[in-house]
Amino acid sequence: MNKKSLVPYLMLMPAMAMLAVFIYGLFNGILQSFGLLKSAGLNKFTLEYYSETFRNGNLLNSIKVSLIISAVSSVIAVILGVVLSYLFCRTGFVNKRAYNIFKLPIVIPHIVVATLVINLFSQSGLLARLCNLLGIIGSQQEFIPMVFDEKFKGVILGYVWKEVPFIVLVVATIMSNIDGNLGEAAQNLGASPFKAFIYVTLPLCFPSIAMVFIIIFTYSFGAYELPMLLGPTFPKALPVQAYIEYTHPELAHRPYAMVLNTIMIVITIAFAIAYHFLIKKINKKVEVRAYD
Amino acid sequence: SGSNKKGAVDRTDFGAVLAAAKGTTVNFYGWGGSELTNKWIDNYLAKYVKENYDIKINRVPMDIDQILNKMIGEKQANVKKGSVDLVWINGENFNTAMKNDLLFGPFTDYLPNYEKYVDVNSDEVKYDFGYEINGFEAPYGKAQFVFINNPEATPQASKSAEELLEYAKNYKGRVTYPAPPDFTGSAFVRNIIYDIVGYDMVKNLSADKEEVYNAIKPAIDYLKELKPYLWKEGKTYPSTIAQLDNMYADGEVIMTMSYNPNHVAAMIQTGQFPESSQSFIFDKGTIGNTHFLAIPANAANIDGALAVINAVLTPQMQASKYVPENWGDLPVVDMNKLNEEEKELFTAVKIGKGVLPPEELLSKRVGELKADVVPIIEEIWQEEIMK
Amino acid sequence: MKGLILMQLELRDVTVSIGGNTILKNVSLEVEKGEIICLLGESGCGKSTLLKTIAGILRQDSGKIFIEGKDNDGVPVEKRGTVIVFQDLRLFPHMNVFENVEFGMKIRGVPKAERIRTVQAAINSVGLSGLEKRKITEISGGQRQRVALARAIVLKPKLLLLDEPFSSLDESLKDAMRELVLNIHKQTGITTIIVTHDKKDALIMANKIAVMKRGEILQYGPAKEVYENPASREVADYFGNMNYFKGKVVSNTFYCSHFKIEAPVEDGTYSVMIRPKDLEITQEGDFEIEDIKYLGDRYSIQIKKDGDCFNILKENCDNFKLNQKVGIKFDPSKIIYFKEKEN
Amino acid sequence: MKGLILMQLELRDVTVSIGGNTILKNVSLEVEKGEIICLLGESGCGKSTLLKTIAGILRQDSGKIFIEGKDNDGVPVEKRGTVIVFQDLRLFPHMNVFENVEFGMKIRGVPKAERIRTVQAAINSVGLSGLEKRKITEISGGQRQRVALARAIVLKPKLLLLDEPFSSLDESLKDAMRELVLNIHKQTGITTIIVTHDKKDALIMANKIAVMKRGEILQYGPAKEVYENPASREVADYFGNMNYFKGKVVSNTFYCSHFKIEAPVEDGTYSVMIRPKDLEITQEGDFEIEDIKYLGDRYSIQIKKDGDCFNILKENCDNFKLNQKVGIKFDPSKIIYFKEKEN
Amino acid sequence: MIKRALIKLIVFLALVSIVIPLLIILIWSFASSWPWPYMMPQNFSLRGIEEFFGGYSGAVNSMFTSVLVGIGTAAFAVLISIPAARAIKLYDFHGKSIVDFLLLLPVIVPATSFAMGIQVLFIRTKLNDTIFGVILAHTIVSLPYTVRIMAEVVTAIGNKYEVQAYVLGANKKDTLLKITIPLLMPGLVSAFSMAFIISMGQYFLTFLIGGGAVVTLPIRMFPYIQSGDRQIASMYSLMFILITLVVLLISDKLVRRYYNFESTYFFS
Ligand SMILES: Nc1ncnc2c1ncn2[C@@H]1O[C@H](COP(=O)(O)OP(=O)(O)OP(=O)(O)O)[C@@H](O)[C@H]1O
Ligand SMILES: Nc1ncnc2c1ncn2[C@@H]1O[C@H](COP(=O)(O)OP(=O)(O)OP(=O)(O)O)[C@@H](O)[C@H]1O
Ligand SMILES: [Mg+2]
Ligand SMILES: [Mg+2]
Repeated sequence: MNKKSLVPYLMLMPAMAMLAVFIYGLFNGILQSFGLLKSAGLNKFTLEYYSETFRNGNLLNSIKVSLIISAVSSVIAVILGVVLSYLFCRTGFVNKRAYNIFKLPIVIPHIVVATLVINLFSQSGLLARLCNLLGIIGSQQEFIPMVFDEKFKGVILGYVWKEVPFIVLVVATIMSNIDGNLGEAAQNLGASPFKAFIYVTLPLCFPSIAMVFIIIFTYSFGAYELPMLLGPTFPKALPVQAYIEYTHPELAHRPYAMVLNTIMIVITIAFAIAYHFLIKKINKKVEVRAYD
Repeated sequence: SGSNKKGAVDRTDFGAVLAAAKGTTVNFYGWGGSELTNKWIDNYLAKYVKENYDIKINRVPMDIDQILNKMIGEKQANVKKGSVDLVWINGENFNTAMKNDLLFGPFTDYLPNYEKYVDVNSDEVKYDFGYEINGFEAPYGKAQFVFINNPEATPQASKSAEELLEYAKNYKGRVTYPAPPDFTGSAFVRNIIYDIVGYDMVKNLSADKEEVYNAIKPAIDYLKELKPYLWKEGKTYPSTIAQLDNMYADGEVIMTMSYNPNHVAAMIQTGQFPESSQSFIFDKGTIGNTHFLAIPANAANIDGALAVINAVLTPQMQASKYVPENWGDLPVVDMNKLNEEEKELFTAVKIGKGVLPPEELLSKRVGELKADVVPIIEEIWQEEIMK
Repeated sequence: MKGLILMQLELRDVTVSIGGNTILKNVSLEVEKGEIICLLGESGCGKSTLLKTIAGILRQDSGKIFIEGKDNDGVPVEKRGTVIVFQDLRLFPHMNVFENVEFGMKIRGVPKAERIRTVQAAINSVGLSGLEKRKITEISGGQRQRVALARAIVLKPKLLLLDEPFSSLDESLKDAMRELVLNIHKQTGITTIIVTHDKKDALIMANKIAVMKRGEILQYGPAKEVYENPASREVADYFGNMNYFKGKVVSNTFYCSHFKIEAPVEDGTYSVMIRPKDLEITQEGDFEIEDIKYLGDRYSIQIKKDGDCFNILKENCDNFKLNQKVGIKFDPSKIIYFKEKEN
Repeated sequence: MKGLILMQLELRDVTVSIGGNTILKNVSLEVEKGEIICLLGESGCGKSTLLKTIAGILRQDSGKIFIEGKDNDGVPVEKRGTVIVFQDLRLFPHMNVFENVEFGMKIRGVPKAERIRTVQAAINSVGLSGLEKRKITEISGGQRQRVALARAIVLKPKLLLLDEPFSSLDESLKDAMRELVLNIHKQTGITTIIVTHDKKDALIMANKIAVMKRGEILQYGPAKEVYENPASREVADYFGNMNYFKGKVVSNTFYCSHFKIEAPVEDGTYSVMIRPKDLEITQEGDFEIEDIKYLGDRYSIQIKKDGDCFNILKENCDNFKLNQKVGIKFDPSKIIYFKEKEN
Repeated sequence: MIKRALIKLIVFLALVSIVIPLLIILIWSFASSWPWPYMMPQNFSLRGIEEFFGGYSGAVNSMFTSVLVGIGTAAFAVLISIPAARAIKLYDFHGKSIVDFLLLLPVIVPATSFAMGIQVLFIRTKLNDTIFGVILAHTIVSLPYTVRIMAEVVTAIGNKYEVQAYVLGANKKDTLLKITIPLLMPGLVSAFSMAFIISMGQYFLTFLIGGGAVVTLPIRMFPYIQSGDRQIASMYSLMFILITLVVLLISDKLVRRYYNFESTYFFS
């Protein structure tokens, strides 16, 4: 393995070309946020749009709301996903045919998920009807508002429904390998199945879990479909706000959208970098593959 | 799309336009959320232009703000042959398009049917939300705001804002309206303003927030009074009219509304609304507007677009559009310009279930506000009512 | 006798099947406290399965397993007091050497001070002091082997189960590890079962040997006895290439095509087994030397007559050459009779 | 001499480094056509690296490799005419037995009829007929080994390179495989280099042995010569535990604390090496028997005096018991002198 | 025993919570009215079927467009990912860790942010409104997934079989076709499936880059979801799910006919 060889760079060329387009897109957006948008007659660098966006009190609220949505949904999804992965491995369910049903939500786009949530959890949804049927509630109003509410319960539910299977798909495979092998070893050394899971299986799955966590976290932070279709009128999640600004018919309004976009980019990349360093640290500890 | 050589066609000769348009495809962009509307375009209009002009219509379902966005993007990149040939537009969006030089025109003079069937001097054809059209748009259809409820479930049909308040008090938590800037929700707020302060007090307002605020203050107070009796105590509102419709269909609320007077018929027909649903309007009237068709400045197939617009303006198309099962959109042709045979096309149309007769609608029809005042009202609503 | 000695481990008619295949068939085994037992048998015969069943990782379909006289049916893995050292070691890659060895004690809640003392002692005793902080990926194969061993012995299990502990080591490392296991056994007296396919392991370390084939124990007894008096050809063959002479015994005389000899067995068809080291060659006879192989400290000589081949191990073979004609000679007390089915 | 015999393989001062570490240092090696060479050496000494370099998988930093007299610098792997059988076999998992063996010939565009004939013959010769259609996962370890071998020999390579071909096999399977390789070699005469760490492999199969340590060849010569006259303690130690007596030679007499003896070497400090099988014990003396191990066909006896331990291999030890006092005896012609550095 | 039953129950509940919402989609596809407080629809109609298969709506065309774009994206993404994954896993080079990080970006940064910035570039390069442009954009957002899946497979098999092929005399081309590709096949199918799923589900990106010229299923479906026509939206969703699964199954079966392997990422 020669470090100076050109071969790997050549092999990476196509992927890098794609990435270049991607990064061009990001930079282009960021430039526009500083008021550099020729076609709208804007070509002076200015922080105007930022200061105005920050002055409008809604921004911090939007960031807060988005962070809460993504943090809560991702944490719930990861916990559920890991627990289910564990149970699925334990019961051998991963090898059953019915397990495939569990992968279905991965295929379903978020806009459809939104309708699912409304069908089930709105005040006239199936769950409310069931409660009504069972006499738990007398009218629709008594059903806890889960959709279009300021706590974004519906949005969170939607994300959880879609993300848990994704986590299971990634984690269960890895987990069943570790659990069958090293988990057995741990039990044999006196650990109960639960302790074996906590001390051995979980730490070894951690890199993959962290990986999916960062993916779903940043995704739910930046996606507008669910909060737009299931969120309340106010407050608005950051991506929804950005989307609304972006679709503002005035071209000169574009920089406002790009300011919000830039803020999202900065926040997500900050998380990604934090993740990258964290995972590097952990990977140094857990070189499962190198060892196998 | 178009294969015609731009500039080579003498558009004052409609025959030449049709010749250039023959065999081309027109990319028709517009809102696509209604099965009926889509179906009418796909099944009637498309068929008509195919048979008569040999033109294909490619309907692209897209919201108008997104369409404008696309046009702006193309302009930003200096695209000469754009992807949009024909666009369904009106009001504020038309204003934006004009301000950004996005539209082709004036073109109405090229259309034989425009002069032939349309009352070119009526305000509704000359102005779009208070903006002068100047031949950059051709009328497509007319709409009017109506309320919808089910008299069998809740007998009272409110004749005014005051009655509506009582109604809401009686059925606490089961009345609401979509949050502006939803198109219908915004219209609802304007209707309330008309009813409380009167159309004349607001129709000449300029786009000055202070001035607007002072003018509509009584209506804002009314909405504040209404708020606690609304669905979820007015803490949140349906974000789209669709959501409100579904809530009405499911019985979660007892009243909905629409900017399409025939909407109720369509919903009853598909079984979504209860059979006994009925539209109603305030005694002081409700807002009506006209929606239009326009051609982007960089359209690749201008001739095709012209031909399609001309087709839209035929009595046949206008009448088939008026049929409730097809769409139920109010016609824009001037009845006085039609011959008997053509008039018969319209009189033969049976209005749908729950729809108010056209005479009542037209007699209680109020004009739209200036387009640039609308966002200011929406902003005020956000600040005063929402928070 | 049986009832008097407390058995550390007793298997009674244990049958195990995996995925519908019966892997172990009515296996019975008794191990006394402090003994070292070696399990021998060809690949796939069920050795690992047996260990896993004893440890509770697999569950038997029928039969009973007693550890220190207690029926272990339903006792979960972690409560059996048995520890396996797996063939593939299964060291925890996210822990260093010390943490690996410490793991079991930590789980048991042993106080920190005691833990550190015990773990350090164990690490020293397997000769790994100084490597405590190393990651598992940073130590060699032989060192890993020792970590796995240390990890098991710190727990002072009732039963230590070693699954082919030396199979992937150099000859010299193997010798050292064997010494290590014996030393540890001497110190701790832990009852130990070792799976191996090296007869040298078995003979050097085991008190008793169990030879398995196709899920059954063919023979179980003291190491030397099993080796010297194999109960069947199958057992004998496991210890290397043997020489067999097929013939008949009629009134206390064994007749075969190469010799006849007095035989202390009843009449019938027999195969007579002579080990390569017990067969000697003489200068005269009608066998021909086919091949001479130099093994370093010995020679392996192959002779042939009438299509029958025989192997002889000799300390030196200065007097013999390829293709030379030779005779054979053996001590009749060293031969073993296996009765064959009459055809 | 050198110039006259055409060498099948010649390495001249080959140096190889990986990731900045020099793995092979100035290795030179000459192999004649038709020879079998065994490479011995402890784990990590560079045996596999050497094979890979010969095959062209790794590139030397300096030095030359000649195959059939042709400089192979820059010749890619697939054009060298060398074939490695890797230790991990690397059978293609998506092909069956037949397809695996066929692969190389197919690649070379050998006509189908001939291909089928050759492949079938090879499969038969390694005793796998009937398993042609089996997937790789459906055959046992020993069978896989043979598929790998067959896959290599059908290509009739100029050089066959076997990397620890028997290391993971049962003793009896190992014997069988050794026979197989020797048979194939007899039939084809392919020049073969075998990496192993089992001296038995080396002594049985090799014409010549090369003993490596830390990237260098310590000794290279005929098998028996290397074993019997190791050039250094390091080489000798590789073949097992030896007995060393440290002492001085003064005017042709070797003095050490346990004995003195006539010595045909110049004055100096020496270690005298006696192999365990060459050391004998007598009934009288002041050594004590520390341990007796039964190895099946031999006994390993450990004796001790003044803290020095020695190993003896004996065919039987009926006359000796643990803790008995004994003396030692040996044939002076069997001992080897290693000169030590003076302190 | 109680514990086992409890675990079984949880697994069952998990399954139910997946199946029920999907069942509702199925029911809604044929329900014309389903008012409060009924647990079952009061009226059924085939309006959804008519809309989708009636021929006028272009839904079937959109379905083909979606599948075309999806397959194009998947093929493209996989082709790019193979060398990239191999470079990362089998070579050591300067900037490896940066590349690793950059390859994660398209999944980290909101697709909308990137799409808004990229639109003008695509318009300028005339990629806008073309299927190829849409495929390109979809490929970018699929790359992090496909590269990672391929990287896992590459790590698992390494390059040892290729070296073996060279040793047996195979040249680069033969080795690629007869050894590398077949061995990577399970990973290829997984990566392909993932990219296909991602492409199928894209709305905003397709809409910005495809304009109206590339009308995929989500583009047709979105207005109905927004306008709240539940029956038609459900029918679109249903068909969307079905067609996605059908394509995935077919590609899996097709590949399995030529290469046998145990399992892939998406199918087990
Ligand atoms: N999970 C399993 N499913 C089905 N069969 C299995 C399983 N595990 C082992 N076997 C079979 O059980 C038999 C015994 O396996 P076991 O691992 O106990 O053999 P072993 O004696 O340890 O062999 P080795 O010396 O190769 O380790 C083998 O024939 C094997 O194929
Ligand atoms: N890819 C590599 N990068 C760095 N060092 C390596 C690499 N491969 C091998 N080495 C080092 O090169 C040395 C020789 O390795 P090689 O595989 O040739 O040993 P070997 O003699 O075959 O050992 P074994 O008997 O264990 O197979 C070892 O010390 C090893 O650590
Ligand atoms: Mg085993
Ligand atoms: Mg090696």
